[in-house]
Amino acid sequence: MIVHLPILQVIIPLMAAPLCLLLTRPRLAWLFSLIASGLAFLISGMLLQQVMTSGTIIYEMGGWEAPWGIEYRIDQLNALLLLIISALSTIVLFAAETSIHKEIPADKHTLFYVLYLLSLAAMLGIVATGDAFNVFVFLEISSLSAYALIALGQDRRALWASYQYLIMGTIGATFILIGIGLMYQMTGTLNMYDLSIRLPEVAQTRTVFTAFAFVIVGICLKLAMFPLHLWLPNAYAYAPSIVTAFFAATATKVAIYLLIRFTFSVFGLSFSFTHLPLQLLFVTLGLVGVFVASTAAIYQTNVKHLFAYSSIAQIGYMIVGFSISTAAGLTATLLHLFNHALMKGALFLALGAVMYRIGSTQLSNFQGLGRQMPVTMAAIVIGGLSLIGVPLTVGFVSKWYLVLAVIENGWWPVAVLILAGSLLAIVYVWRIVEVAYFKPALAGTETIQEAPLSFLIPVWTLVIANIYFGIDTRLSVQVAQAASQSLFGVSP
Amino acid sequence: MFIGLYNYWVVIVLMMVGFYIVIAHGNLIKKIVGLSIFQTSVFIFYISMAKVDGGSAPILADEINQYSNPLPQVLILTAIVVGIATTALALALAVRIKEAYGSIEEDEIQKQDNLD
Amino acid sequence: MSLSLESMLQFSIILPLLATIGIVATGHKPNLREAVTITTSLVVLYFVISLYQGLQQGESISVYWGELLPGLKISFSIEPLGMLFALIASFLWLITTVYAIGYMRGHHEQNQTRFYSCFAIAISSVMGIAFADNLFTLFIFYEVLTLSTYPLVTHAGTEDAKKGGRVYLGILLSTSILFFLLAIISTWFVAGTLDFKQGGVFAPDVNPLVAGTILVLFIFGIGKAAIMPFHRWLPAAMVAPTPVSALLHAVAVVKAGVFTVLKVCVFIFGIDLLAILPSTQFLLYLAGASVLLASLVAMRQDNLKARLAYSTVSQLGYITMGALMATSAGVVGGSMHIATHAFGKITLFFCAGAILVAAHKSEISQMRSLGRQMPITMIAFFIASLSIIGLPPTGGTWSKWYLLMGTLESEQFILMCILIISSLLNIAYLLPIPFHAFFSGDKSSTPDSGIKEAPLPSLIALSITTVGCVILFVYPQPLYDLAKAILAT
Amino acid sequence: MKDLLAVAMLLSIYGLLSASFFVAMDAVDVAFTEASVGAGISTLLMLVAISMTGRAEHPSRHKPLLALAVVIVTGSLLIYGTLDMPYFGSAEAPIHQHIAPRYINDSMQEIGVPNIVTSVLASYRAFDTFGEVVVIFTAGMGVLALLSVVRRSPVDIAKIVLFNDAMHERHLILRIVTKIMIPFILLFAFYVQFHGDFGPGGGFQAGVIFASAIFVYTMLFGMNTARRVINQSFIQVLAAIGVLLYGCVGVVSLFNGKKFFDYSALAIDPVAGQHLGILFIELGVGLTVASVMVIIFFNFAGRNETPRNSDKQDL
Amino acid sequence: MDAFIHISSSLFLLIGSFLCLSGGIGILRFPDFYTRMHAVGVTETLATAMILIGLILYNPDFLVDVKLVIILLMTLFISPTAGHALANAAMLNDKMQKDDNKQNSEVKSSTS
Repeated sequence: MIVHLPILQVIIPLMAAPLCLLLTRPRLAWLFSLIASGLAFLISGMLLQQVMTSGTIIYEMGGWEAPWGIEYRIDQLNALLLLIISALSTIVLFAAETSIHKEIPADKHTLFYVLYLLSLAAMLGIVATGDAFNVFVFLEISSLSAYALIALGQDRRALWASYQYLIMGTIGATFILIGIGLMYQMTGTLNMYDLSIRLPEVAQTRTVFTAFAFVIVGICLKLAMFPLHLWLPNAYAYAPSIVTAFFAATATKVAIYLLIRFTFSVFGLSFSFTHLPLQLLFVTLGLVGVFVASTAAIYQTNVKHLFAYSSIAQIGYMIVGFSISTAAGLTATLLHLFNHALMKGALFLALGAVMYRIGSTQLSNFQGLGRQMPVTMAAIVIGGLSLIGVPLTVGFVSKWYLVLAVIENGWWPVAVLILAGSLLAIVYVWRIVEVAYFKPALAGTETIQEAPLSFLIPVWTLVIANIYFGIDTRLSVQVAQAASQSLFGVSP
Repeated sequence: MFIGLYNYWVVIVLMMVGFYIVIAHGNLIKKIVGLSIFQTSVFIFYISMAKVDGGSAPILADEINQYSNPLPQVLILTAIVVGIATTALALALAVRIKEAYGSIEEDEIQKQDNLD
Repeated sequence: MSLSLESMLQFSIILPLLATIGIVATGHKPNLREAVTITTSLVVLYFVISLYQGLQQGESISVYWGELLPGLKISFSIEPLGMLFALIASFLWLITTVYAIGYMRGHHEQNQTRFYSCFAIAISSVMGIAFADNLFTLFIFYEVLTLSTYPLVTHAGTEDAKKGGRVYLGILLSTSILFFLLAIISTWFVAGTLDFKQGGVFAPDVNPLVAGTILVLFIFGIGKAAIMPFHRWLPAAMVAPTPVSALLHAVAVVKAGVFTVLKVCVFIFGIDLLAILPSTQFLLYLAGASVLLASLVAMRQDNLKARLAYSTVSQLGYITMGALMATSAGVVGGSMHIATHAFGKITLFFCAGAILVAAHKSEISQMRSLGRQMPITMIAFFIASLSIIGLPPTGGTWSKWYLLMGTLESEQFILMCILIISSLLNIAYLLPIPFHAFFSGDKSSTPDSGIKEAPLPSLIALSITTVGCVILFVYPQPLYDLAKAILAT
Repeated sequence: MKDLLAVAMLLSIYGLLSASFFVAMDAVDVAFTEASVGAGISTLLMLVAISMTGRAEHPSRHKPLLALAVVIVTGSLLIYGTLDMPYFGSAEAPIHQHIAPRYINDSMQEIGVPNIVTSVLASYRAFDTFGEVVVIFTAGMGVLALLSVVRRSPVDIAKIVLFNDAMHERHLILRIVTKIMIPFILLFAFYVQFHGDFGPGGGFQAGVIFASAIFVYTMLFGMNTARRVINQSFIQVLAAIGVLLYGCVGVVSLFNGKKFFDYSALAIDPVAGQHLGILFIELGVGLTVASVMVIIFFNFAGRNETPRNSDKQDL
Repeated sequence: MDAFIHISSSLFLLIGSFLCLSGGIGILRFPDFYTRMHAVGVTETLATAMILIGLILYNPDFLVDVKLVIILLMTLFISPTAGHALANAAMLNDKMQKDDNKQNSEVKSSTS
């Protein structure tokens, strides 16, 4: 069975979804999806362990060898992503049962779990596959389930946000399809590894430039990078809090994985960064994104909007790390990817707990929450601190590597800007702390008591993970460095 | 040079028409129509790649030796299904938005959003 | 119980943390909670003294906790400067706990459990800073200190407590993240290591421009040393209850800042490199300016605690100048000044607190005829101000003496004038208070009978620290040996 | 074009035209799918949606210039990209050199199915088609999640009979014709399903045709009668079973020690195994597509009834 | 013999296409809906039938001929029904319009 691990990773949640539909009672569906997600997490752990020991794993689908059939190619980069996605989904699923009671009508709970499993399987599929067109198909599955899940939100604006996300997402996906088509036309193959071998010969032609441009723009639309981020705040703010927690921690990460995979593995480092002024473009867009999103976050009244904008800012950091295009830069991006998933998972789950108790995440009814829901507020504070990058938290580790990579590259002003960006983070995190701890509780809110246990366990596992990986960074740093070495040394 | 690539340019014009409709029009249903035109034109682009002069449909028959390339056709089969899935979901959303907001014009919805 | 020195070192850091758990556990029974704090402070003091004896016998003690990031270790070791700081901090923690019991009870402050637990965390991070073996560990405990003192500063929970807290945290966190972290990373990048090494970590051929900018980043980064542009958090933090401002802002937080400046100058740059850096001169004048301006502003403050805060800013300027003078006398003067200023300032804060509790007066103008009602407090106030000014019967004289020797050694005559003028200014803003209290007893206002001496535990703490100031003058030898040993080893 | 109904009609004509493009370019399978799906189902869904959201379109056209600029930029980038492309229909283009020859020459020996598209679709790139089936399944679940309405009032039989008779005299001819036609449509759907190996056809087209037969029946005989003939929950189960059937074919080959979706594990002789595998795959696909299309249509139409509750049953 | 078949099939195709053309012109020229309906309904069925017969004659392979015959039967069956359905719906639609304006006119007359 060990040989079949890569495909089992995707197939178990994928097959679990239709099975889940057959179960009538939502509680049974919840347990079933929890088991499926737990199994996926287990497998990703074993895969990571296997990859770290014996290098890249190749799994041909249907027994046909690479360019003819579809193959799965798992190297350190995929294994890290697989681990993050399955871990986050399992933890978020813990709190799903109680949270959706308050936010989704009763008859749609089983459907919620089916769509949740489908989007999980699709993301695992995107990350694991080694075939360009297969990426498009699974990208489409994850986006479709995302649109449906976001539209389940209570507020009528969730529908409008989901519609805008659909339009932007489909345009992005079609751009990627055009890009893949152009690449296929010039090289005749769809397999990523095969592409990376055959592309250099045709690299100078104009078609390959356009293919590269379209793929990158398509991915950036999915990534919600600065100029193309308009759909993200509404989509994350009005979706049910479990959906926001899950997508905030994983959806953008998958898009960044795609960006890294296409620029480094498929198009090759030399092509991506020398011909086009990509490096300069991405650094400026990243930094502008950080500042614009952080200032926007400061003026938000809804805390979910606030953290959604801060997610865009953190993505800006990853883009800056990515644009340094050295091994250290890539390690910094991968680390920040890993850490940001932990941070945002904890924060949005804690917001889910607040939403469960109070019914809305407006900043005004956060008043006096420090006393009424001390444990949840403590989780939000620690999450906020790790967002700022205080030592002994996970944020500090990624900030340390990012600034180190930037300085090694000689960009001193960029280093100062990155640190100034985290100052803005202090402002918007402290706005919440001040409202929660210093303002007296509102009149009718004495009855609010602490969030139920089913929320506290996942929130606090993520918070402890936030601190643990801030101290014992062996796992995250080792895998990140191995992944960036493998991308820079010899392409997989 | 002109004759050989003429086909692709027509497809690109079609793509841009679809793209324009999606961006310019406020009506949600119009946007979905634009989106499906945009996707169908991408399908035509793929298929026009696969055509070989004098080749016949990729069904093995003894007397034919020249076949068109089957691979893009397989990709397009998947893409059509993806296209219809997105259109179905988009229409479902449009119906729900009509019920929730009472209109499917982008600016009216935006106005109602800014109110509350 | 013959604990090995290494485990003592570790325990001196971990014990206060355990104490926090103990304090929180016994939260509802005040007496038990106070007993836990006092016993822990005693045990920690015992450990530190035994470590001091170990150091005297020349044993080198170092402990390695773990590797946070590849190449960045969390490790501790004993060296004279750290030992000096740890001694002061642990001794004064004991005294302030005694004082706080009296103050808190007298002033009926609420949620005292949170107060004591944050206090213990702050002290454990101070110990961590004192014994840190490399810049990375020091930075971690530096940040933990800032975060643990935030709840103390905003203890009152009122509107202006929140504003004070916002300024406090805003400046400290932003300077530490923006400049300090950048400086550490660039040192790590340029020098390759962050461990403190005698005579500096940078390679001799490092180009002075880069090292200069890193020095500027360090000095601005260490917001806790309250150099002029970033000093505003100290007066803003006066909104906290007096024991907080006593220990933290006279001893722990502020001294941690200045201690880090000294450590960076001596162990990262090294005296000889410091002398040739272009930016040292500019920073020296900046420190001098902060000394003079702070003293001038202190004179106009009517609130006693605000005046003391600005005087702390100016005294810190002395120590930073001592560090930056890049002469052995300057460093010795600076480190001795840490000790003398600690004892002097903490007594002044205790008196301010006692006056507040007993006479409910915080403005200097109201304290005209307090001499008769609160004799002990006023005498203590007088002696402590002598120590701050640097007059003979108190320890302050020695440290100011060596600072002056330092300026002579490095021919910085302008600095010498600054030192002398600021000492005069100290007299101007400190001595009038006890003077009015005793001698301007205008008959008209009948002594309002209600005021009697401060509660007993505060008085005990008060007198111990005053005696401390005098002892430092009479028997400065151990302090001097420690200061001398910094540069020797 | 202000009237959306006209737009929907034009879209279906556009679908048919693009289907004829595909026929001209030898993509017979794709033409079949485009005609049935692109022209048929999408127009039908569009009409249902328009009937619920109103036909008129407000003339406000906002930010046309910005849209024009973006379109021109992307268009010129694309045109710039086409300059180095191999000529249309040229045989020596790279895509004909690299992978295609193997499909064309060896697929007969390896899989034994004359229609290469089906062999590639079902065997070489079986995982893509599995993804496709899951896409359809997701769309079905998404529409269900959005539009499914909890059935409150139990539908009493008498009301339906009365409703049928009222309807009868108005659509007499149509009813008679459809009564005759429906069996042929279903027959044709099964023909297409199992004919996929030899000529154009396969799971998707068969599923869609099957579903269109059901739509015709529902449109003419009213929702309630149709809902009594095909009950909702059974259709959802059917959709799940279709996907599971497809997946289990892969899992079976896993258990027999071969890689996922390797049909040679299904029978002793590998080529027979391929046939068996493709048969089951096509069945799974057909089942899923048919049931999902029915789900989508029933939910759309169901949504239409509840708000207005009038007995006007043009749908 | 086959020459004769060739001529007749091409003849059929010609007539079929001519009918299609006339149907098209019919749609454009005729004034209102129903006349256009008539033009299309009639010509379309006949034209497709003609073309199909032409194809059957033209094509030697028996299997294809069977398929063509089935298609012929189907179209003969479906297109008139489609025409009927369209006309029926249009008529229904007009009737409702007339009722509405009848009601408004009554209302107007009663109020005026």
